[in-house]
Parts: sequence; C-alpha cells; structure tokens
Amino acid sequence: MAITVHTLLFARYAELLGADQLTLTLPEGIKAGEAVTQVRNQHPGNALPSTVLLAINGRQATLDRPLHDGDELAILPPLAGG
Amino acid sequence: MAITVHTLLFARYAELLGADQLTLTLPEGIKAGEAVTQVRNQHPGNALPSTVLLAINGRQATLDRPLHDGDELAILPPLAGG
Amino acid sequence: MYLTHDPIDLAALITQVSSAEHGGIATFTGAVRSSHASREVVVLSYSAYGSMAEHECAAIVAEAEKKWPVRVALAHRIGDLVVGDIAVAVATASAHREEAFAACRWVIDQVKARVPIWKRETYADGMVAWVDPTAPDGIVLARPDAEAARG
Amino acid sequence: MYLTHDPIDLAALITQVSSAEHGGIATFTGAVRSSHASREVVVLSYSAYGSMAEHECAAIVAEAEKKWPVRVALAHRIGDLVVGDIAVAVATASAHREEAFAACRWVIDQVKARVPIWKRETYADGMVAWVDPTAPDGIVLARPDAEAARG
Repeated sequence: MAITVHTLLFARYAELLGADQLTLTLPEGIKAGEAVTQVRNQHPGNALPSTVLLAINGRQATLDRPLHDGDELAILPPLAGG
Repeated sequence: MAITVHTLLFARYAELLGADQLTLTLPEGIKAGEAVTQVRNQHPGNALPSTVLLAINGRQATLDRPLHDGDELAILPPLAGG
Repeated sequence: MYLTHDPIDLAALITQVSSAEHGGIATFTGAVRSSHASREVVVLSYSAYGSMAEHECAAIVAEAEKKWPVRVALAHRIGDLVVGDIAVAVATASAHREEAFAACRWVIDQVKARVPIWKRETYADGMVAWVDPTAPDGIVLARPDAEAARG
Repeated sequence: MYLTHDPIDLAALITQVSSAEHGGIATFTGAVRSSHASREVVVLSYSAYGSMAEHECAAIVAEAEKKWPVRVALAHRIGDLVVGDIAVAVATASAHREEAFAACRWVIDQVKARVPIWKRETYADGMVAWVDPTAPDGIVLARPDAEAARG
C-alpha cells in the first residue's frame, strides 16, 4: 500500500529545487532518509546536500524514522535563526 | 605642624555619628587608619565598626596611607550599590 | 506567538517578565549588522518553518523556566529587515542576576541551535546569499534567478 | 554622568551603545524588589559618595571597553525608589553575543563591588534598615531617631 507524505522545503533548499512543497507517494514503511533520497533522485541537477536536517510533523527527526500516511516531512537547511 | 583633613561620613556611619562631615586637625604624617581611630575615640558611644573602607580624595585607600593637609578622607560603610 | 512580522518591542518583553519579586532582568537583542562575511549587508530576509518554530520557541521558554527560577520572554522577527532592526530579543527576570544572565544566555543559544529560521542576505553589490553556519565562510551564494523560491 | 535622580531609560542606554557594527546587545536592569531579608520593602533610598561614584563608574566602563570589543552604557539611580523602579542598568553592545554577555555581567558585578552607593530600606511595618552585604542577614537596623542623618 502506498502512503502520501507532504514534504516541505525551506530557504536554500526551496531555491535549489524550485519548489517549497512536494507531495510524495511512497511505499508503506519507508524511512525518512529514503524519502529524502527519492527527492534527491528526482532533482538530479539541483542535488540537496548529502546531509540534511529533518522534521516529521514539526519535530526534529532522524533519518531512520518510518513515515506514515499523511505525515508532514520537512527538509531543513542549516538553521540560522537569531 | 598640624594638618586639616576634611572627613566625610556616609549612610549608616553618618547616622551612627550624627554627622556627615567632620573637620579633623591632625599631626603631620598621620596615617589614615590613625585618623579613623581618632574619630572612633571622639564618638565612644557610637563606635564605628572595627574595620572600615576608606577613600582619600575619592580613591579607595588603605589604612597605612599618610594624610596630607587638605585631603578629603571618606569613611565608607560596606558598599551596597546595584 | 513568538514569531512576528512587526518590529520587536524590547520594553514590552521586559514588562512581560517583570514582577515585584523578580528584581534582576537580563536581556539580549540581536540586531542586523552592516557587514557579514566581509560584505556590506543591505537587507536581511528571515523566513521560518512557522509551526515548528513556534513550538520550539515555546519549548525553549518552558525548559528555561524549569531549569532556573526565572520568567522568560522571547520574540523573533520574520520578513525583510534592514541594518539596525532587531531580529531577536530575549528577556529573563529573576530574583538574582546570576540566574537571569544564565537563562538569557541559554535561551539565545538554544534559539540559534533549535529554531527553524533562515536568513537570506542581500549585499550592497547586488549579490545574494543564504546564511549557513556550517559553510566555510558562513554563507552560500544564492542563485540570482531564484527570487520566486524565497521562503 | 552615571548617577541620576531621574528614572532610568533603558532604551536610551541601548541607543547609546548601538551601532551598525555591534549587532549583539546585552542588558541588565536591577529593579527594587518587594521583599528583602524576609521583610516587605516599601521604599529603597539610595545615597552615594557622588564624586567617587562617578569616577568609579567611568573607570568600570573604560576597563570593560578595554577588556572586550564592546561599547558600554551604565546608569545608577539615586534617591527614593519604590518597588519596581529601576535602580541600575547596564547595556553592552558587541559584534558577538559572548562578549556582550561577558562584559554586561562583569560591569554589574564591578558596580556592586566598587561604586560607593548605599541603600536604606523602609519596610511595611515601619522598620528601617541599611543594606549591608557583610551582615549575617544582609541588613543592619537603622536607628529610628536618626532621620536627619540620611545621606
């Protein structure tokens, strides 16, 4: 069964990919890091850096976290607040 | 030869001695600590504490500093600014 | 709400934390500097992952108030700022100055480490860059044709 | 002039140290607290050895500006203050927050250690005491008949 993951891109990553939102259709049980690899493969000319920060549903998450249908996956450039 | 030392008292010490200024006539070469002893002896019922902070001409000074004619000697209670 | 598009009012943050029992108030304000990475900054555009940024700010304030006997106020500005504009402000109030300082310092460090906010600098020479603390000189030049992607 | 009988304006101190190059501003304000030594404070009267206090404040500011790449503003109020009034304020501006915090903390510590200022507290029960950090409970009761000697 496939799941839908709403993916958010910010700042320089939105610029690199020319979009700030992507709707990904992914196999059930896929890990967050694998979803990022899929995004990277879909945009080969504008590759995201090899390491990125992730958040799932608004909380920082590690690459090995499994994704569920309806999750909000955010791919975050290095933080620069303050 | 005698020297004149203008002596300032502040806060609780002014209260203890009932005065915020004293004009002391002292022997030449007297040290600041000896001048304080003289003030203490002149006000036996309202004795200053055994250790006091001193300033001479507006700069902190030690008890062994000699006094000169016209000096301003300040006897300072424990500082409580801020 | 910790993120705001409006100018930050430090006095309001101080009022927010002040009380008769909390005599010591420490604040930190970060304002836009005129130079960064040896370039002259004219505009600094802040963007955020809004919902997560609000959550992280609230968590930082709650954690600080648990770590120290302090009251904490925090605000971070979003949008286009010019040199001298306040981007972030923290106010901490405590009965004792040690705790006010420690909490204030901790909060601003945590904001920089945890809150998903990004900065895009426009320089006097027309160049544009993303601030990236992990990059060798602290910035990554932006693509000049990518105006539409500003977060 | 660092000593003032007028209310302290923190915003003015911040303006005094702000510049396009100094993006990080730390402040500390000390306000009159409602309780001290387990008593309810109603008035806090500050007195000073004015000429020496001005000299020490100027020296502290100059020393801080020598120790760190900062700009420092300092004000201390004198006279009768009530709960909530600001008694002392320090603002330090630097390109980097570490230095702003370090200098701010150092200046307020130095003010407390070096500047000849004294505090006389009047409590809700009518008792009056001198604040004395060297005394066991931080105060020495004043003589009720010694109103004339207030510095």
